[in-house]
Amino acid sequence: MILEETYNTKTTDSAEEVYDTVYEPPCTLLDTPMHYCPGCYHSLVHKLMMEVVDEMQIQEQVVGVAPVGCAVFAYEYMDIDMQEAAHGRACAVATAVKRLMPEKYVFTYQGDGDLAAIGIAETIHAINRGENFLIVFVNNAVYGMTSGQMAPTTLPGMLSTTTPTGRDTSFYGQPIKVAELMAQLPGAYYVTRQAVNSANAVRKTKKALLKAFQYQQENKGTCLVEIVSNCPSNWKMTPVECISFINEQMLPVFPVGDIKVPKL
Amino acid sequence: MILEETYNTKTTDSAEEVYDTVYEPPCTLLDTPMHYCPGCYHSLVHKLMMEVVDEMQIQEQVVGVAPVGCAVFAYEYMDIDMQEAAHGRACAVATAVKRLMPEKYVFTYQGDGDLAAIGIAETIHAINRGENFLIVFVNNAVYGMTSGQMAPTTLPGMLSTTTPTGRDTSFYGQPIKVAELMAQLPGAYYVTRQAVNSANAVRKTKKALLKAFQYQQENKGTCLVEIVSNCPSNWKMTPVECISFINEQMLPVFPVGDIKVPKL
Amino acid sequence: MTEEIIIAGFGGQGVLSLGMTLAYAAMIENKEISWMPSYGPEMRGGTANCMTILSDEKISSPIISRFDAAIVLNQPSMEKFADAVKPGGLLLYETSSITACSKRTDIDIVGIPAMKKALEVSSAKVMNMIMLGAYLHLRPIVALESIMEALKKVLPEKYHHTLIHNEAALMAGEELIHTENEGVMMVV
Amino acid sequence: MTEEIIIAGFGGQGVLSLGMTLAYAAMIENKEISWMPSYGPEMRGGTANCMTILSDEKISSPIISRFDAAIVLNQPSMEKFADAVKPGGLLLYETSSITACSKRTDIDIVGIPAMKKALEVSSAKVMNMIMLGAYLHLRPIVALESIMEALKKVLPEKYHHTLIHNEAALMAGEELIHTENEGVMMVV
Amino acid sequence: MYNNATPGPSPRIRKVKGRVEINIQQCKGCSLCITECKEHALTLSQEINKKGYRYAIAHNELCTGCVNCALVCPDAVISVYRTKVQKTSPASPQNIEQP
Amino acid sequence: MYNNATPGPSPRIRKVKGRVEINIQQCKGCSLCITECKEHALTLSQEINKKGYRYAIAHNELCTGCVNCALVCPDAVISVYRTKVQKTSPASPQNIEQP
Amino acid sequence: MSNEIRLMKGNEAMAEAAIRAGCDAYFGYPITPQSEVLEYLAREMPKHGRVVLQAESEVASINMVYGAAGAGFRAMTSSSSPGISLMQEGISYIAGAELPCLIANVNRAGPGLGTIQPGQGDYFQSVKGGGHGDYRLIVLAPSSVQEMADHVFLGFDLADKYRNPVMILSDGAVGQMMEKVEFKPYTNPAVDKSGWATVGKPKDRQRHYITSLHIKPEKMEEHNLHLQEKYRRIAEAEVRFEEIKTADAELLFVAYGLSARICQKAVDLLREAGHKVGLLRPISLFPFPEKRLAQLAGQVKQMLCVELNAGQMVEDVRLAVNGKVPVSFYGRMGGMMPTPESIVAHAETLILTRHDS
Amino acid sequence: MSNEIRLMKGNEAMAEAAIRAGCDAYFGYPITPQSEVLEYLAREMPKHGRVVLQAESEVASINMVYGAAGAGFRAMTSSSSPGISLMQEGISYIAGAELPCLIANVNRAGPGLGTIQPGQGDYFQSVKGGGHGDYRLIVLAPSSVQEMADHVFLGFDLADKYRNPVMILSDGAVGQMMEKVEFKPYTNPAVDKSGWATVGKPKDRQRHYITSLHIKPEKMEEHNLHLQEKYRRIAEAEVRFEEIKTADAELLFVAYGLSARICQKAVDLLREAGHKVGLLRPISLFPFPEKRLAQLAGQVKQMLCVELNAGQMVEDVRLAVNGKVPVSFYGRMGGMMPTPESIVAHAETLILTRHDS
Ligand SMILES: Cc1ncc(C[n+]2csc(CCOP(=O)(O)OP(=O)(O)O)c2C)c(N)n1
Ligand SMILES: Cc1ncc(C[n+]2csc(CCOP(=O)(O)OP(=O)(O)O)c2C)c(N)n1
Ligand code: SF4
Ligand code: SF4
Ligand code: SF4
Ligand code: SF4
Ligand code: SF4
Ligand code: SF4
Ligand SMILES: [Mg+2]
Ligand SMILES: [Mg+2]
Repeated sequence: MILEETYNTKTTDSAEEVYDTVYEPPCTLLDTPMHYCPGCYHSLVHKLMMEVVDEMQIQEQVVGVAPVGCAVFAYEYMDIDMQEAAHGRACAVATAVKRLMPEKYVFTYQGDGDLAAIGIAETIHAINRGENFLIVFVNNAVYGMTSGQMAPTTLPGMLSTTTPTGRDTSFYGQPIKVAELMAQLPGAYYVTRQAVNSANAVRKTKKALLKAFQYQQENKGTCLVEIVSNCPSNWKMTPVECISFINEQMLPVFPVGDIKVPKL
Repeated sequence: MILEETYNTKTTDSAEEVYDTVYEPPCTLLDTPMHYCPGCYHSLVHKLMMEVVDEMQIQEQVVGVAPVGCAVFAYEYMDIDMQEAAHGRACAVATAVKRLMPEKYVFTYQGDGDLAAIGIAETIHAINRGENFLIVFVNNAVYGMTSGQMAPTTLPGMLSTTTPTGRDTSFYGQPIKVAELMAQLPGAYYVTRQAVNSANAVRKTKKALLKAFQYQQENKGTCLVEIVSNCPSNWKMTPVECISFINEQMLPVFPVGDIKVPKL
Repeated sequence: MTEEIIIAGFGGQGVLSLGMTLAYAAMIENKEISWMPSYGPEMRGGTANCMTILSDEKISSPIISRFDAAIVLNQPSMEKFADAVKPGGLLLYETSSITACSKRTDIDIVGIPAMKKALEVSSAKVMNMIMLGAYLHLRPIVALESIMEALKKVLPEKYHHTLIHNEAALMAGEELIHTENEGVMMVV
Repeated sequence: MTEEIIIAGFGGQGVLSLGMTLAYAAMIENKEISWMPSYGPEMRGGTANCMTILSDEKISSPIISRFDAAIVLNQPSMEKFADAVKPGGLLLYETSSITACSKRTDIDIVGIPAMKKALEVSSAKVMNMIMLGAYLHLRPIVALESIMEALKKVLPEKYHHTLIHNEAALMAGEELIHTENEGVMMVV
Repeated sequence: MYNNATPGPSPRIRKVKGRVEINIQQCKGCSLCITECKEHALTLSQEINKKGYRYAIAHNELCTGCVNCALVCPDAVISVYRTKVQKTSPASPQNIEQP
Repeated sequence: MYNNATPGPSPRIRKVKGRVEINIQQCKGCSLCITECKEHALTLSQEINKKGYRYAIAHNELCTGCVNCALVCPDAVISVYRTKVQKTSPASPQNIEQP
Repeated sequence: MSNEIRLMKGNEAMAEAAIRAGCDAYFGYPITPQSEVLEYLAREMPKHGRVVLQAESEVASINMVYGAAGAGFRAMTSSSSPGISLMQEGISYIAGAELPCLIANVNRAGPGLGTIQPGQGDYFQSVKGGGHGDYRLIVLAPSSVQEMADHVFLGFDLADKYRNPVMILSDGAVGQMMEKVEFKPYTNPAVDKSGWATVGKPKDRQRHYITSLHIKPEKMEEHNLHLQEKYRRIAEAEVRFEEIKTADAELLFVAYGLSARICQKAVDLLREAGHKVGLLRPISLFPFPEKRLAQLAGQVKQMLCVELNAGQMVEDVRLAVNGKVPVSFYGRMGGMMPTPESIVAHAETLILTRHDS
Repeated sequence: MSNEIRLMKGNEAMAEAAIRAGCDAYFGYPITPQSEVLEYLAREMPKHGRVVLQAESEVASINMVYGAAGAGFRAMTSSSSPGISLMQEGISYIAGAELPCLIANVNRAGPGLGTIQPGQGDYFQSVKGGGHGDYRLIVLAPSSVQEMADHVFLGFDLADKYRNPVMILSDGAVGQMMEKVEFKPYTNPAVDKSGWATVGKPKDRQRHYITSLHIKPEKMEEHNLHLQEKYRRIAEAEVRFEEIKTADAELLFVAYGLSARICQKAVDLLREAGHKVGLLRPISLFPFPEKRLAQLAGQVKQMLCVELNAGQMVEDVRLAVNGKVPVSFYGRMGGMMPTPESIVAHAETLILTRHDS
């Protein structure tokens, strides 16, 4: 039987009590159902981004740049002005947007294929120039949108449709540690790696995003927030199984924590 | 008056003494006059490369990849098989050549614009995969061939035709320290920075090149030899003035020495 | 003989493999085949379909807009394809997934509770085979043996132990037509 | 009046600025101008040239293969351009740089020791102005005052103190023709 | 609609009471909220919604309003409300004296 | 051709004698060799070669054959030869007894 | 290997054919609707000791192909429209350096990111030269899974024969659909590349270098003339097309690839209705069957091009018939497909109008 | 600013015009023979508070242009052939997303690295679409330094008017040569972009997004139809060409840019010799003056296209005259220039042959 109602709000309580709202989805997240697979963290990160935009009340001042990757439709969900960049070129697009409108908040939202494979040149050069925008880097160790090919961040031994026997590091090298590599560049001001596979991780990630936007306001240079994400469809796991895969397999290679923080 | 003879061999000595040859130009360096400007170190590095090829007797086993840059004509001077790659793509070309002929010695020869601007993606990915070839990186802090535009390695404050008031780091960021950056990648086996602005520097550079080829024979991964070079024409200095410019301005930013050496 | 079929439903319902099984079976029988899937990310959560053409002759267009038969497994597909069935054609659908059915009277419309049956036979995964069994009973364009042969090609080696479930499902599908649709005139 | 000139020599000999000075002078005199340099890395150590056209009318092709006048400053240029001078045209060359001169008899050939003179006047750098002075004496297509005006545009501000050397060189060039080439019939 | 197919453990005594609302038509049944709810206040329906997903359902009597489920819900379909258990709330399963 | 326009300082006593050969037509007159020669055995010609460059000329009586000039010559136009000053070399400026 | 019949996707057939054609190296980057090529080869190539590498981008892919081809190996890449656009500089280099290789474009509908559905909007890019300068790719347009395989063999052979890059221009539908494909035994003609490949210079020969650089205009023009002469030879010898029911046709469809398949059905339907129609299906897009079209222009009353674009090949058809008969165009875009019925309707209007006038 | 006459290189004129046209942002990467554009602007733009940035590559440049144009600013890039090839994906995106911007190609001779000397080998790439999918650039072909400047103003205005990328297709000679250029006062029509530019979303309007993605074929086709309709409007309204002595011409030269200048001289020489010849110089290459050519096909006996390539625009001329008169081609390649005399000789042969027959 298919359920036709929309809200599952009934409780065994009577509804007479006075309840305070403690969490509601951010206003700037549009009501459009997101096309992501069930449990995909792209949706979660979208939500977080919009929470930050809401909290900082910067909807009018923010311009986002969407990648080519599963998040290509980000502009369908975020109620802000956005540009959809060519695969890998988000940082070039954002460079122009920000240089022309230095008073606006600009961010790119990119997957690992987008940022670290085809787009690594644009990423490095933007960061090296210290472009004053935020790069939200969603690392799910796979090409999601094109159905599961190896990404630059695919773990050693990890299966993908283009590494059918697992990533052989003697063939494809080690996964690129984007955050660590980019932190080397003097233009990078704040570089951190976070996760979203638990409520606490989500809280920390949100704090990192908030901080990054604050630095942008202060004109500090490039901020990069890497978010260790998932891809239930191509990892061929349930979203819940992904939680422990992240803890056990991803985080040892991509440890969470701040990699470059402002010297005070 | 224009001199018509070719050799300036006369000495005030009579020629009866028995002289040993202590230096002759390498056989694999073709006799074609090189098109480089007077005093340009590209020619010097070409010569060194060929000395190494001669010494290792690997002319038959070596395939070089020329860049787009002043060294675009490298194949006119080196008596070895070569491919002229598109601007910035030498590492992609070399990847293919080496993977198909793993028993050959393969090297790329690239300028700073070629390797670090347009070609940084191919460079990083080749090194990250640990492609088993040698990258000879000739850093003259400027786009030589196109007449003096800023390169990723142009020094802070340095004049170029595109930074007419000097490179403003708040605008273009700091010069990219290619060797240091690439050394971060696990695929890089041996990374060193050398110079050629004195006979001793030349000796060391040659040793580095020899070492790199030996590692290649041992299948160790990518070797990168950065050579701090000059560009008298676009620096608008005499070659001799360039020597001290290198010592005083370039080397403090790009210090010579090994950056990554094999752990024994 | 040429049979132009559309098979459509949600991504996870085995729509593509249903068509592929038919295609392999036809190959075994030396027929000409063309199997054209919808593809791309809209499959995610959205609908998938495949146009499958079996014929004794060379097939011209692999893309067709009118079908001899439609096998539909969800509501959007019903809406999209019911009208594309040629007059006199067959519309076969899964009843638990589809609430509103086409009202056409110039085609044969057959609904079967394949999902329910699948859970009985083994699991939801064989729902597509129930549909295939039913379809083949209505349109015996390939032999059941060919289908069983074909399944061996469609299923990766490691799933060959499930062949038995698939066979059971095919049978159950045939059965369903017998028992539940006796009133329907078949135009095979 | 249309004068189509080729000026050619080594990269460092001031070939391009010679043509450019002419062009600016012509602009000051409201003439039409087209100045087309050779360009690119082969200039390095190789030869440079510019085709300069001055005219009272609109100029069609900026690229020409036959010239009213050629000013050549090195041997390769002599070899390349001597034959491209139109019959009755002028071939002006620098004697210390060019050992073998064209043997044509249907054009005016004038060689001057501009380099030697330049070193006398101030330095090798004004050699091109010596040539220009000589050329203008033979072909007074623009006024010397316009050339002096033009030099202010061609020379960056910080070199304006050298204007005096350039003027001296121009004069010296004129002079050379007077003294050394009295026998030559001019076809101005 | 409340579905009590998979009831959680019985509610503990607490000072705040939570309540979540779930937009079940947009829920994709990923179960991340369920995993995150330490109170076992969430379960998955047997029914499917229009998109074909089993959806999350709340057992609000167990809910503390800790927000964790909402934080981890990728599709932002959970809202959380909370009330202090100060006033007597008649229909509440437990009536607890204020400390 | 030997050009003595710019003679270096007078030769010192030494055990090895060097000799360099320069392909003056390919020399570009960059002077890097001259700077590198600690013996001041190299100078630049007043004449120009076919390419229009003043070229390096060797004062071999000063040369020790240290190779430095050849190493830094970008255009690879210098060859260096060396002999031990054991045999008497008649035309050599200094005849030195072997130690 | 004796003939072997398999049911495969067009993309898989292309990949399998590459292996059987002795492709030494494949370099590619994922993109829908052709990622199966890379995936198939990633699985199968290592078993044959061949090189397969997922590159960091299409730019890298095409330059890897350059390197491999320059060393004398059979090399290949594949992509789809946006990725092929990124390769244009590299393709121009490969053409300029005369390197034999195979490039497959599984065309999707553009421009820009567009959609991943099938299209034929890259005809101009493939045939006229999307890269800079005067060069030509040999362009093959498979219309079935069988041809997806066949054109790989043919493509490699032509590439080697002429030292020229060959493009297989198919589309998302032909790449994704499954049909039967028969693999016939193939022997690589093994063209001798030892005269130019960069494999290390033995003492007894001149060095080899691969370049597209000719800085002196005289040399560059000479090279251009040489290339043009080669293209002329190709145009002479390598035209390929298929004719269906053209003998008495009064209306001639001209269509390639997927749209030709749809037209074929329309031809059947129109013939059933008594109309004299036929189909010319160019198999090679460069060289284009212009001579045959010019001939047919003497026979048919009109031509109708059907393409999955806004009208591209139709220009080559018009150039070929040079005004002799009217050439009209019918196209769909954006991944939408013309149905055989809509083509029939369109053709019937044309036939009627021509009849009236 | 009152009219101001300056002696400038074509590249500098383009740069100066960009500043005067209110270009907000320039992004570029050095390449001969056009680096002067970047160099000039690097010097001058900051004085006007505009954005100028040397990008890390042409790929980055064109995508920066995308970003700037998408935010509603007048943005520009320039490059030469290989660099323009690298931009093809980006150009297709810009066309798909309907972003107004200016792209200048100072064409050098290819293919590949080729040479840095002038060429017109990128006609097809510019006019037919070097990128994937069905899109059109408005293509302007300056033949003088004056037009190098004028076309920048025109180009920006057309770009804004149609929300379409405009390409200025010149060549190394026009870029490098100096001529007089007059700068007339210019006022930016200041097209309102507030309906789509991404500048931050105020509460009272819908969000704006810039995209070329339309995953659903129905939507994608709709978008394609919209684009095609726009191109039709452009073809209707924006054809530009120059005619020289065509009134009584029996042989018509068709040439653009530099080769038109050379033809002009040939026309003078031929007229002096008593031949009735004229020149049609397309100024806009898309839209192409096909109607006027079709008209002239009713008057002249033949046409001769002169190009610095292997024959590209000649196809558009043939398409325009549709067989009515013979169209021949004369070209040089690789940076070699046809001399007026050689064109004259070629034309005289043609005139004789036609006379004989
Ligand atoms: C030029 C180009 N190459 C390739 C593609 C195909 N493509 C689309 S998304 C994608 C990779 C996406 O992976 P990632 O960036 O990791 O994002 P995810 O989907 O995993 O979030 C690729 C290769 C494309 N659209 N354009
Ligand atoms: C795609 C492309 N972009 C730009 C150019 C022009 N170009 C040629 S060489 C060069 C830069 C050379 O600088 P570098 O690599 O530092 O070499 P150098 O000449 O200094 O040795 C550029 C930009 C080109 N040929 N191709
Ligand atoms: S494919 Fe992976 S990354 Fe893409 S939406 Fe699905 S789960 Fe998320
Ligand atoms: S321009 Fe610079 S790098 Fe190039 S040859 Fe001259 S000195 Fe060397
Ligand atoms: S708010 Fe906390 S207690 Fe309530 S349902 Fe969510 S996770 Fe469970
Ligand atoms: S986390 Fe959200 S989408 Fe997932 S099951 Fe819970 S409510 Fe549904
Ligand atoms: S070998 Fe040594 S001593 Fe002799 S000239 Fe050269 S640098 Fe001077
Ligand atoms: S270093 Fe070489 S090129 Fe330079 S001056 Fe000395 S000999 Fe000549
Ligand atoms: Mg990813
Ligand atoms: Mg450099």
